[in-house]
Amino acid sequence: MSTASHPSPAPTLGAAAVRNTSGARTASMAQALNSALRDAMREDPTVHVLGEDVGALGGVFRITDGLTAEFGPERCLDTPLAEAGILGTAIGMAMYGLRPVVEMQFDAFAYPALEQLFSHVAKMRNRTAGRLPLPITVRIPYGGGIGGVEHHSDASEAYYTSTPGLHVVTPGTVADAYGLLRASIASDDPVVFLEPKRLYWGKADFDPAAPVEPIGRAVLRRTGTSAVLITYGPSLPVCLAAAEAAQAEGWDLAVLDLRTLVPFDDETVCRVVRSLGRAVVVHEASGFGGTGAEIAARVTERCFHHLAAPVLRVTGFDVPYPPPMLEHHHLPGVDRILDAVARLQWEDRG
Amino acid sequence: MSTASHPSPAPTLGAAAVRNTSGARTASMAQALNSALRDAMREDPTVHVLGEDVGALGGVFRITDGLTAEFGPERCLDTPLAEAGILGTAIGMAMYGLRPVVEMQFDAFAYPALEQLFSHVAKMRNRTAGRLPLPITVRIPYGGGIGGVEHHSDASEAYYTSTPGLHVVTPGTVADAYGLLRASIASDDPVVFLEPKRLYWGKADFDPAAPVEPIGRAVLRRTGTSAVLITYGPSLPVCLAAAEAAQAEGWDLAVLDLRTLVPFDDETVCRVVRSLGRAVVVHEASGFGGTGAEIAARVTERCFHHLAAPVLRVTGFDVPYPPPMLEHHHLPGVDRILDAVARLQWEDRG
Amino acid sequence: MTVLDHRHHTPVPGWLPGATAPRADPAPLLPDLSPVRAIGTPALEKYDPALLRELYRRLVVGRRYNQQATTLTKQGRLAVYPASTGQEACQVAAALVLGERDWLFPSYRDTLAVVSRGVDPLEALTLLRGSAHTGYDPRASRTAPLCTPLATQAPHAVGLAHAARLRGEPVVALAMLGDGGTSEGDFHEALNFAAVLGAPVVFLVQNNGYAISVPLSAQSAAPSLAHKAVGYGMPGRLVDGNDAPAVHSVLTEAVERARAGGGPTLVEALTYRIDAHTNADDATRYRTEPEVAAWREHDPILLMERALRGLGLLDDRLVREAADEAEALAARMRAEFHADPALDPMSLFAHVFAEPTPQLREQAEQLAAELAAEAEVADR
Amino acid sequence: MTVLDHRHHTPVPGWLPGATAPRADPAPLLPDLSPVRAIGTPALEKYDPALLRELYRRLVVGRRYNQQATTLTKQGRLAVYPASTGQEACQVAAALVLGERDWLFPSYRDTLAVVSRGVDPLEALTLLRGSAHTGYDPRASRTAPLCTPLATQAPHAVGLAHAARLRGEPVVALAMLGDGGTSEGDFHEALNFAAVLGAPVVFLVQNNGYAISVPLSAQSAAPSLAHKAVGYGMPGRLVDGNDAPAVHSVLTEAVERARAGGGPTLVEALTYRIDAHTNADDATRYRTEPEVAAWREHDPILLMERALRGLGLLDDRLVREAADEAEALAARMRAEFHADPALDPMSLFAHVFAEPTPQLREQAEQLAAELAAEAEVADR
Ligand SMILES: Cc1ncc(C[n+]2csc(CCOP(=O)(O)OP(=O)(O)O)c2C)c(N)n1
Ligand SMILES: Cc1ncc(C[n+]2csc(CCOP(=O)(O)OP(=O)(O)O)c2C)c(N)n1
Ligand SMILES: [Mg+2]
Ligand SMILES: [Mg+2]
Repeated sequence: MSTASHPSPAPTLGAAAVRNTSGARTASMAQALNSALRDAMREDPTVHVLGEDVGALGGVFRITDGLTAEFGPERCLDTPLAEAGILGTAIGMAMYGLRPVVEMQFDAFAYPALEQLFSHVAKMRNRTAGRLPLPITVRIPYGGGIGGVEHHSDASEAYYTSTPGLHVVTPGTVADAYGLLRASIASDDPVVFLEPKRLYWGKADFDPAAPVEPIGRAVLRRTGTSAVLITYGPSLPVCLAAAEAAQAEGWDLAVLDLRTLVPFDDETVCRVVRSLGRAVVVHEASGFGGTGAEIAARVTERCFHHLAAPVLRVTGFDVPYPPPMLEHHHLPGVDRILDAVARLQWEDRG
Repeated sequence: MSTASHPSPAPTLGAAAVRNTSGARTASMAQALNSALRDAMREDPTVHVLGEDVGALGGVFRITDGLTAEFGPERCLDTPLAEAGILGTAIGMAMYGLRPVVEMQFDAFAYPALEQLFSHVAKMRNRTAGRLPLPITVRIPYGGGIGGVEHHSDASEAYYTSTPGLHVVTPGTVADAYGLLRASIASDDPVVFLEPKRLYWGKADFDPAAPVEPIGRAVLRRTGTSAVLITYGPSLPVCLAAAEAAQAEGWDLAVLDLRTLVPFDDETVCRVVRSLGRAVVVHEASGFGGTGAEIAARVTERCFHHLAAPVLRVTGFDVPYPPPMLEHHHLPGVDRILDAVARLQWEDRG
Repeated sequence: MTVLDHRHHTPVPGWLPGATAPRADPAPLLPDLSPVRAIGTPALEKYDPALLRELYRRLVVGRRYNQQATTLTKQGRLAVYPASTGQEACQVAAALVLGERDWLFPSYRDTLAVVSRGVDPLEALTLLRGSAHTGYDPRASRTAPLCTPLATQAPHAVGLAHAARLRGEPVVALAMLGDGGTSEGDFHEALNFAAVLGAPVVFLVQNNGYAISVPLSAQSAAPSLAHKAVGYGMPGRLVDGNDAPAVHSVLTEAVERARAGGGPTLVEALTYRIDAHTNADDATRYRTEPEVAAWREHDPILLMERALRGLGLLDDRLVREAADEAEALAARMRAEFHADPALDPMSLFAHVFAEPTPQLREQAEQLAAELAAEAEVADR
Repeated sequence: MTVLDHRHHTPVPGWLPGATAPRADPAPLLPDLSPVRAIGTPALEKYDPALLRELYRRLVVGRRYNQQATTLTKQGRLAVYPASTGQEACQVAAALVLGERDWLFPSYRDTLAVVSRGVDPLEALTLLRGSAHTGYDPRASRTAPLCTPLATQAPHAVGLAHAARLRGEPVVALAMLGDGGTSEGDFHEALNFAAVLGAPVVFLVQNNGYAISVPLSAQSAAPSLAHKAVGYGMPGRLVDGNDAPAVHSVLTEAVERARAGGGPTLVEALTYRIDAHTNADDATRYRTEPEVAAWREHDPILLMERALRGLGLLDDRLVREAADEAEALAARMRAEFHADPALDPMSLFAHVFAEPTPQLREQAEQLAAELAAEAEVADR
């Protein structure tokens, strides 16, 4: 996996988006997230963590490991088992000036909290003409690829991206996991922070002292001249692998990591698409009504006359998430991505 | 509003999609829905209605008026006030062989039931290898334009269309309200049946004896030669009005009513788009991540080389639904639709 | 010892080797089956006469407020109004028992409680007028926005009260709910969180017999809604919701208990919605006139008049003062709601986020262009 | 009079003119604070010896099932296994008290109850093996799919029981939950629906002290979880969940009451999860060895042996039969799980809908082409 992040794509696509990370250390994404929480709690006493098993256990993925030990149960609270109650309580805490970070244990277990999320979290600032902002970060481990049984692998981002009033952030690298979580906690707006479960354990260098990235900026992870793969979160490493494999077929693919789905970085995405004329959107969520539809639609609206082929989508199928032994057939892999790249009407190019 | 429905668009776009309705009577959409429930309950003793205030009151929109009087509280049940409980109970009833029709009182009040909907209703058939189908119809009055205060006007279809395993149906005419609700109740699959609130009171002729339309078929409500407006439910009358107004500007617009969002009628939609080369998708839900994104993306994927301009979207803004006194600025109206039509790059046509 | 430490023991059944932790005694948590009353009981004499007169005055003003708001719907000046006619004792007492730094979490029916807290009626009613979602400043007034999705405000009250307690500030939150709202999952989760956290919250359920058309008997089979408290380990209290002094005492006791660190209380107030659910509702479809008539006899203002008269506290001056204040409020409401509000369509894009996103900026430009084009057409 | 008619009166407080409806008496609904026990009490002697021997045999077999399944996780033959070790008395009794036409609604931890109902272990464990969501036929076995989203199965049980009652069929539904699951809104809504509808349901809460790492004290402040029943107007019962005969009696009574039209019951069984939450969990992070040791002393099999011995019912033959049956089951499990299952990737598209949509047909073609291409590459 790529080890570097970059605040915005290099002005020319020829320049590699790689930054030297001084003071870097090696960590897994899970550890980087844990550091981000700890550092945020140390720096700002209004940051509070709450959720199921976030205390002594440190969360089922250990993202909150050690926080109760360091900050006490007041700051990192094991709640009763009720997601609407957790988020509803966090709303009240935010109303009193705290900055709650909520952990939902798995994607599908955030669903009981959707009413609180849609009807209050997303709307409170607007409903009160700015008087009651809710700086809440809702962390949700999402997506498949970890052999989880049903209800443990939903790629549920479409529910959040289609709800006005929420920021939706999802890191694809260790460094972004740290930086974007810090930025999300610091944001005065509610952020749904989607953590790609299957990237939790991958290690890379990262520098916690590096400046925190603003949310809302896509980054070019790999430059290329043939076409661009537009992706985010769990599918980023797959796209990088596909770009690698594509070289053998004579395609030089760029890979664009959105990092933030809302707000969307139209500027960066359109700049890249216009310069290349061919794009494939890749995500593991089901295709129909998925976030990829928005990406394809808006890129097409804005870049129509630069497109040599329709923006294609490579996604999970429109089926309930399959049992673990079959999930690899559902998840977009290198071959499925390359099949799509092959359908980008290269014949037109002559 | 158009009074006729048609099983599928006429093979040539020149033919008007108008059917003679013998035995037709005049009714509002609310009355047609009420007739559909009554007729379904009369014909099939396994059809049960349940929800808040569906009994003596007949529902806040009177869609269930008279059902408890005719069929007793066993068949039309006033439940306690708890949407997850209502849908969860309906699931159990369906497991025992009944065919429940659930009423959610308003769009935003379906949110407490989303976990039951996403994790069970949408998945049960698949989870049990076909052994436990759930023939449940979830009726949800949706959308704005009726002067409702906050939480009473959400156009929430994107949550449903992006969930694999659900059919999503939404009528735009009185006749379809009857026919599609009958078809939905008769379906062995779960159907989210979205009722456009602001069309409840509009009257038109309809013939309850006409053959029930299958779900999954779009219909051309108006033929045209310049471009097509692709729409559904609450925005259908607006699009027909826009097409009318467009004539003065020299555009002859077709209007396509999707009627069913899932499954999607690719065949009909693509046939029309290919023949015209220009399309605008219209819905009142927020644009970002809305169902219109899917429509635009898939039409573009499939019809790219027939398109003279990108498929444009005219939608509500990406904001929480505004207070009633401002809602007309949010909802797509004739002018906003014509502005989009004007941007369909007519200059290319010469 | 921190505020959360009391939770951290595992109760183990007593018959296990080495198990010591006793389980809580349910008896003190259970409400009396006959509701607490003050009027018509010797307890009334212990009330401060000034409080009783204040309650009377506020009930009279509150009734007038309900009437005037209902009239405004008929004149098209409010989009909808869910009246609390008949429930004024609960509305007024809920506002009165709270200190300035306490927070009120009202439901959509509780605008009178909001107004009784001191919020201007024009501001309290923007939601129902249709001009703005929340017209008042929740922070300044310590009053959460009127909450429409039922019971969802209950966990907010818990979170706020918990946060205040963590900060060592003696703030109490009072959440108002209806009988129907107790069926929602959010009610359950909020009460459980409150009890487990020991949060300083009071839950006031106004049991007015109906959730729109659905009677209590189709809503719950419990001995009383207050009996739900024992399942969370908090005390439940049942009170005659039309007996203003009784409601005031029961709530005051609960607020004081919460403020002193004693944790949450669930209060069920038995009352009745005299008007229809809202002006748009047809109550004849689901209830009978004799039932309404019986409750009219048990009207909170009637009861209060009787109480004051019995104590010799109802003089002409009080009656006049109350009536005058009520009329002044009604006149102010008529005047304030007479004109259509001046609204800025561009406010659609205000306060969606701290900073507008690029997407919202684009969309705002689009609307601005539309408005400019409209204005041009209108000018021609 | 129809099954729902009993609800249709509005209870009005007795002090209102003309009000007559009495409120339900809470006393019979409240559980005894000390859990029902049979073993070590005179009640034991009234049990049918055949039942006691049957319970013993099933506990021994159930323990072996738990052990073998746990071993299969270590061998990579199961993806994950949430053991019910220590909770076998509840698992076995829940299955035993149900008649053939009754329905069981298990949670993800209750595969032993499912197997005890007669479902083949291979079929019961496909979810945890990772090969299929639900391996058995819920209709044929009258056993709902194992439910992972906590408490969401509870309203299903209510709906099914209600439907059966409407059809006049004497079916009872038994829903199994954990202590943590009682905090979810769906638990609350299900119990309320059950009580209001008078549905023939039994809710069995296995209170094993923890929800993953969270102890009961951070989950609830109630005197007992069974005390929640009174808030719904149904009886609550507290039982020693490791005392198999006691669990059997309490559940049998509840099932019979439900079948006779007496409505739902909430049963809390006090038990303990001896193993970690699942094989993937590290229980040392949140509980101490002495605590586990104390519960090992209160093991359901130990208790049952003591009981049988006291009654002179534990002979060598029974011990051998039970051990043999347990080993036979374990051997069958090892054999059945030895091979990797043959799975058809195309089954991804099966049973999403009654008929595949055009979209799914297209996608199935895509996957078929991918598989064909892969096969071609593999062939080369
Ligand atoms: C979650 C949710 N479901 C449904 C509604 C629609 N609704 C508005 S008021 C109401 C009845 C509320 O009854 P109750 O809680 O008793 O309060 P009351 O109206 O009697 O004050 C209903 C069903 C809602 N607002 N929120
Ligand atoms: C709605 C939901 N939230 C969270 C989870 C994750 N989860 C699985 S088991 C569990 C603990 C359950 O505890 P309890 O109900 O006591 O059952 P036990 O595991 O002790 O049998 C949690 C939090 C879930 N499955 N469903
Ligand atoms: Mg009520
Ligand atoms: Mg447990």
